[in-house]
Amino acid sequence: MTPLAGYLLVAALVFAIGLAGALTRRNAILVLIGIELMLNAANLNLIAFWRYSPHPEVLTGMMFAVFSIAVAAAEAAVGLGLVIALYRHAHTTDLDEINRMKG
Amino acid sequence: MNIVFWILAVITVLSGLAAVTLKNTVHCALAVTGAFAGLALLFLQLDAQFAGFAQILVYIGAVAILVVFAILLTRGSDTPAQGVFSRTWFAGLLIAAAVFTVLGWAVMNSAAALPHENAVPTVTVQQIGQALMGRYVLPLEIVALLLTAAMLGAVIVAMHEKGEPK
Amino acid sequence: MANTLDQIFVLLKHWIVAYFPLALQPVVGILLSVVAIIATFPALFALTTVIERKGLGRMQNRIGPNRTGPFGILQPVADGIKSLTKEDIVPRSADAVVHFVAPLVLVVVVFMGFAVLPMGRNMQLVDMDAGLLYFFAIGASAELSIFMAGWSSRNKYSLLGAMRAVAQMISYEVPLLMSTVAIVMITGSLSLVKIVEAQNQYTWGLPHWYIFTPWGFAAFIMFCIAAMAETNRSPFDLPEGESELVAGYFTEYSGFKFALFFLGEYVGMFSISGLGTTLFLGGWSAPLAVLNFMPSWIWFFSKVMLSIVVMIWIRGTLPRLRQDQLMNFAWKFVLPMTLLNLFVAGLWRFMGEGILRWLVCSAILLGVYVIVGRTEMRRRKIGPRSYRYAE
Amino acid sequence: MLGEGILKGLKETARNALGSFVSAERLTTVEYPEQRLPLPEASRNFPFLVYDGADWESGLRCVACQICEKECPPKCIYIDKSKDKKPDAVGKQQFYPAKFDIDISVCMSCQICVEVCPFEAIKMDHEFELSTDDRFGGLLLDRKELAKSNEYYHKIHPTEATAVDDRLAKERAAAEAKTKATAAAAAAKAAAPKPDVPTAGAAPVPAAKVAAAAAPATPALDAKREGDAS
Repeated sequence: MTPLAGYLLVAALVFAIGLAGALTRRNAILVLIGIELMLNAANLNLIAFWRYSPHPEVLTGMMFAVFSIAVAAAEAAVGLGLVIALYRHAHTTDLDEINRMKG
Repeated sequence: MNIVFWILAVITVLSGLAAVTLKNTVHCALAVTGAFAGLALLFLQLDAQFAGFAQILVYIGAVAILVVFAILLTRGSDTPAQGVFSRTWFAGLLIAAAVFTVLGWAVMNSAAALPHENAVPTVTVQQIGQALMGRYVLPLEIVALLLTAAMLGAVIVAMHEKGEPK
Repeated sequence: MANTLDQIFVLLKHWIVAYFPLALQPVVGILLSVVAIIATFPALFALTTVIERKGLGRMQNRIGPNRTGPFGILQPVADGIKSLTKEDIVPRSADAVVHFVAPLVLVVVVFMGFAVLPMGRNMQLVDMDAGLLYFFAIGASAELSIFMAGWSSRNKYSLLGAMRAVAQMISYEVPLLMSTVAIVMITGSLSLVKIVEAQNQYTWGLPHWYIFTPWGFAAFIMFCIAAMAETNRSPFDLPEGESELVAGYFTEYSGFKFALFFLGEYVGMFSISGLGTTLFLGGWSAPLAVLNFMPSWIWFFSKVMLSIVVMIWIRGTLPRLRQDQLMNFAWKFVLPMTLLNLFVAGLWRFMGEGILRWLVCSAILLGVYVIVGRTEMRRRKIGPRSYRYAE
Repeated sequence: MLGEGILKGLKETARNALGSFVSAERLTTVEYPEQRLPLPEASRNFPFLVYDGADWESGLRCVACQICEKECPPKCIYIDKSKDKKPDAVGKQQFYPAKFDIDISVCMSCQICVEVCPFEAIKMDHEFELSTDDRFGGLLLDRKELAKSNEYYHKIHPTEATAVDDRLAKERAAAEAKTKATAAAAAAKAAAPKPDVPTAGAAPVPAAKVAAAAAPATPALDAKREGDAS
């Protein structure tokens, strides 16, 4: 197995774990955690591809990962703001209970 | 494929697993911090210093803290009575397993075509800075705009509305 | 001779490392440096506790500890024995694992910051290209250990202290980073070694330290404020304000774990002072060109200790802030000033040599400072206190 | 300007810190075991027993009347009355305490025992370094440990002790006068043919005298105590 394949497998595993977390947990915050894990797995892919690319000095993969980290930070802030607003509205963060579109 | 990679991979995957399976929400948040740290170390292992440190700074320093704050603000640390997994957990698990199968199959099938070990790229922070200010200046500005918008959005979403009881 | 003395620790390390087989040499070299760091800073911590207690005593017209040993200098030994022999109590409802891990994480993380600090000429563990980023990334992780300590204790004071600490550290991390970005802009490097080397030049025998420029001075003041808030030092010691929160996030810790928190706090102070010294006070460079014959590490450590003494002095002077004052100060005063300072530093960079840039940069900073200060002060309306419930 | 107050404060603390090295009157700390502040005369801690003369056992003023034992609010005094009698400070034959213990772990330093004692035998001490590692034996003081000389009493409470001595001297004089009077009466009785009348009349007179002598002394003491306390 090449090193790149190892990194890609780990990334795939982390992505799957994140997806499982996002799809199976009740708590909205933990769903968000799952999404963050998926984003991170994608970043690992980007960096691994950059590292083993024929022209790493072009920096594209690395830049993509850095921007992705910045976007993820914004996503986390907005997502958690939404969760808090949701909690204030419905007094729960349980996604199985929050199933009505009408307030 | 050295031993350090395998240790880091195991740490990352195990903390990731803990993050999605543990009962206590705060434990989940701490476990996901471990996964973030493991991923950051994997970045460093891939000679991406800047990305690795940015990952630690943003994820452990900010996102993990935001998550635990949100957990405390929503009383998330009390374990719910009906269990921690949603009603459709089986379908979710199935989808995740399917996704992993497909991804793993793709990686293993193309493993021969993947490039092998190549020279360690020497990328200084200066180069990254120049790239950010040169070739990638437009994405940088857009990210700045996005961050500002996200900050304002988060503040407005989470702010108390007027007249609403606290 | 002077050169040997300057490099004595480096030479010592090379001499010891040479005794090991070639394959082990890098590992042994790193281990030696790590051991040196882990031995030096706790010793300095012990010294600092005496200086702090005696200094605070003198500021309050007391004598301070003077019983153990001559002039009380053995006080830290007594304190150490005391905390080592005390019972280690874990509350029954505490989260045992997290409770145990939190102090370890704090101490480990705090010591990791020293890896990139150049403590003398050629005296750094690693010359990392992204050294400054590394330092802040490591510093950010300390917040999590504080949260872990506060949350796992299952104590309302601990949790309140931890929430306060985390909120405060997040708020002040932004100005802390922003104030150092000005340095990075001027030096063009994130490597702390390069930053010190850029300052190790002299005109007319005076050093080119960044504190001696208008933007550098402003950044230094902002850095000091943010650094004191980051290390939970008075007047920003709300997370452990003993009058309202017992001891804040480490209320439920006792014995050796308590000592570890104490150690972590002080070593954190050393590392942030070391960073401030490196960035603004020229690191290991001598304050005057004629003093260059003295070993560089003496300068580094005396500058660090001087900043610690100033921190103690401020602790003895200022009362604790209120939570809203703390947040307002961070977001409405320190952060805007650091942003302005970034602009001024850019201006400085592009105005070229000459007296003009001194005048323009100082005028902008001073003007804004006075205007912001005036408006901040004018808003203070201290009327008779009104109560909502008690009449 | 913003920050001026901070600089002012820093100047003040710096002046304190440096000033405490040059001027001694800035440092008000008394380094206790080596240096001590003199205790005020009216300070009190636990009771002790006063004795006159050189020998503590024979000189004890206490006559084991057990008033203090009965009055003590926390009941920390334990007295056993002797079987035989011996002459007291005034020269009268009295009982003496065969056992006089005070449990100072119970004593609350209220001074009631001192106020009720008609014989000026128990007084409050200045001694306060009484810590011991023996909780039961070390804090239960017997009469040997409690006995302290009248000179010691003069040393710690000079004004009060002088007043007490004056009063006791008066009482002693009155008692002597009484003995003389009884002796004279006895002589007169021996001379006179009818002995019944003078003895019946002479008996109440000394008692009234003693009461009259005691009455002015006690308010004076009380007044002085109040003065010390304030």
